[in-house]
Amino acid sequence: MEKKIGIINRQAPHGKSHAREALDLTLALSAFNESLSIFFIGDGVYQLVAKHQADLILQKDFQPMLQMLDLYDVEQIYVCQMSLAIRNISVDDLVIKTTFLTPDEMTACLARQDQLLSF
Amino acid sequence: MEKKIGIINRQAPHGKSHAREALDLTLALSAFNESLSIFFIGDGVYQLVAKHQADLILQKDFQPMLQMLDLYDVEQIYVCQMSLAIRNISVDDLVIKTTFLTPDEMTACLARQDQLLSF
Amino acid sequence: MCDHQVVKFSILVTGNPASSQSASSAYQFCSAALSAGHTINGVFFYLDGVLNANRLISPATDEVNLPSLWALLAEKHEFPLEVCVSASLRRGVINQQEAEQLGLLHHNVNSPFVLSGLGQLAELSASCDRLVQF
Amino acid sequence: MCDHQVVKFSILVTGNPASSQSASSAYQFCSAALSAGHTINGVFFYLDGVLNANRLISPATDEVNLPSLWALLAEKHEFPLEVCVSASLRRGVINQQEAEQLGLLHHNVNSPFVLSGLGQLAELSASCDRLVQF
Amino acid sequence: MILHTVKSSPFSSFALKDCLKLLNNDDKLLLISDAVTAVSAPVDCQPELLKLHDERRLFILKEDLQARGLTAEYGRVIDYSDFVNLTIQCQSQLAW
Amino acid sequence: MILHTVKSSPFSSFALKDCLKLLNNDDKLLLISDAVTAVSAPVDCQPELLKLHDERRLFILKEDLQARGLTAEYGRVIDYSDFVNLTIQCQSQLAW
Repeated sequence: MEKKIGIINRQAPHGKSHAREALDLTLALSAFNESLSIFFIGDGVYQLVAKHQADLILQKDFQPMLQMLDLYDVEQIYVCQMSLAIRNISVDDLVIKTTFLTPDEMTACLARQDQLLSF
Repeated sequence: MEKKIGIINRQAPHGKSHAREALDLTLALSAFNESLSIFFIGDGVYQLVAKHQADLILQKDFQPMLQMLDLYDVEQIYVCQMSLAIRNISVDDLVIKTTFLTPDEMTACLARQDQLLSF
Repeated sequence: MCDHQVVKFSILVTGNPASSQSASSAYQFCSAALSAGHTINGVFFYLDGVLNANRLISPATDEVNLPSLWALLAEKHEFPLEVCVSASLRRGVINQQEAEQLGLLHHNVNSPFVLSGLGQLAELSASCDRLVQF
Repeated sequence: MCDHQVVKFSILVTGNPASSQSASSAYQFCSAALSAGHTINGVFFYLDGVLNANRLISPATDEVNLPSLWALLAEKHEFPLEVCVSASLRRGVINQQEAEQLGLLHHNVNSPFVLSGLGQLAELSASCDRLVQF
Repeated sequence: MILHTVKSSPFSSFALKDCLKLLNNDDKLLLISDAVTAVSAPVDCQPELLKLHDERRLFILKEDLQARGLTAEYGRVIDYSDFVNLTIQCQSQLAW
Repeated sequence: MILHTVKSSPFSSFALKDCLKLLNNDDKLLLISDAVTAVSAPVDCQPELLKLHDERRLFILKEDLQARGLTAEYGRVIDYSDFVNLTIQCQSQLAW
């Protein structure tokens, strides 16, 4: 049976390349594995805040690629509710549709994965 | 008049290369500038804890080089007292002789520098 | 899964060998796993981890040369060192073939390091008992 | 010192151009300083900043090539790009001369990037009005 | 007078907190890169940041805010040319 | 059952704190690299760490402690071969 892989995004975008390179990896892996789950926790939720203008700081704008997750059939996208609340980010600010989890639900969902990749 | 340069060490040793490369830089600069001051703050104070065994983790042991600061006439070595206290590090644990400063004294001493390098 | 059976590991390395400890931690983990009789399926290098494949790295004599250590370990125990090509190109880590395609005169990656796609990570993930990231 | 006089800047870059924003921040700062009529005495690359000098860096077409941008800016405004040689060697960032000395067939640094000692940082520090680190 | 530049998010790193501990009475603070998140959310050290704001000593780099789709709730938003001027007005700069 | 590995110092980074928030009842925690400082000093999250210690779920990598001249006040100090076994005993690993 195919392994369940969880990809965890926990870094703010642009200051480091983790956000963007984790997304490259996610889209690429989706061609080989149909049991991917994507998690956004901590500062990782800033990756989802709409209207990035990364060209202003010479970085690549990866948000159009976020919208491709759907096309690539990556549908299990989980966001930590508490991380959003702490950062004063409203659900309406987010650039893609996601499932919101409490920390307990997040913990349970991570426990169901066979492998975890963390960025 | 020669510029006063302050070199600030704020990272724990070995996990990143900052501690060791900042020391390389300090020893090299001491040949060109006699007004160097070295500051250890935050996790930087772990650089001074005696009896590192860096070879166990394939890293270079830079503590013998710390002892060379004296030979290179780098004598203004300041350590944040509060950073030591928070980390439960006793003055007797330190590998070289330093001057201990309160945060206020540290702030005043930083203000006297013409240039600051931070690692 | 219990301790005394032979386990197949795949390893993901994401750290710069010159400026963070995580690549050497990964190397020490692999050595320990092999000493205990386990198998390394392969090591995949991603993010700054691709810098582990730069064979121009020339540390001082009292420093460890991690690219050489990886190469020796991989050759001795016959496991692949897979380097993500897209992460590599943006970090200037390039083998002869890519250099020729890009019209570059020089390169800095050679065997046993191999530039490969993320499909190789998928394969290492599928074929192992345990994936460990550093 | 007031805003409208010409100021001589020296810049210290310590960040990996591929994995952190700090090198591009430094580049944008230099551009802004030059636009305002100030002077860049020189840029010194240390720690992972030396990776800015790797001319094999080949990003995708929709990404910025920071080594090229630095080279263009430095040539246009005639300031040196000094790369610390000891930090470079342990990161596999090497020019032709060092490669020959080490018996390496390949190299990845060329003009206007120059491998130099920390004495050059001392000089850039002594000769500038303001030293800014990224 | 020191210009302190902080680049890491206060939710991930203690750099901002450590910087605030050593800030002198006339020092200035500029938030760049991921540190701009500090003024878009209620962080622990908000009281200290608001005090700096009141004393006109808190600056945020506009490009870094806009790149992340964020807005500053307080502090003065400046561009790179203002950043250059700040380094000139201050005697030295300390990068955190 | 997840093996969480944390590598940054709890005085510089929120990684340990963030990890503890998502730790399941049977998950294990291994401190490596600069994170070993957490058990040599009274950190904020010491109550959580002591609880993990009591439940025999807290481990510290010996090589990383000794490399830094530190000693662990609690937790079980293990070597690389024990680390390998931990990854086998747990279903997956999460690197922080």
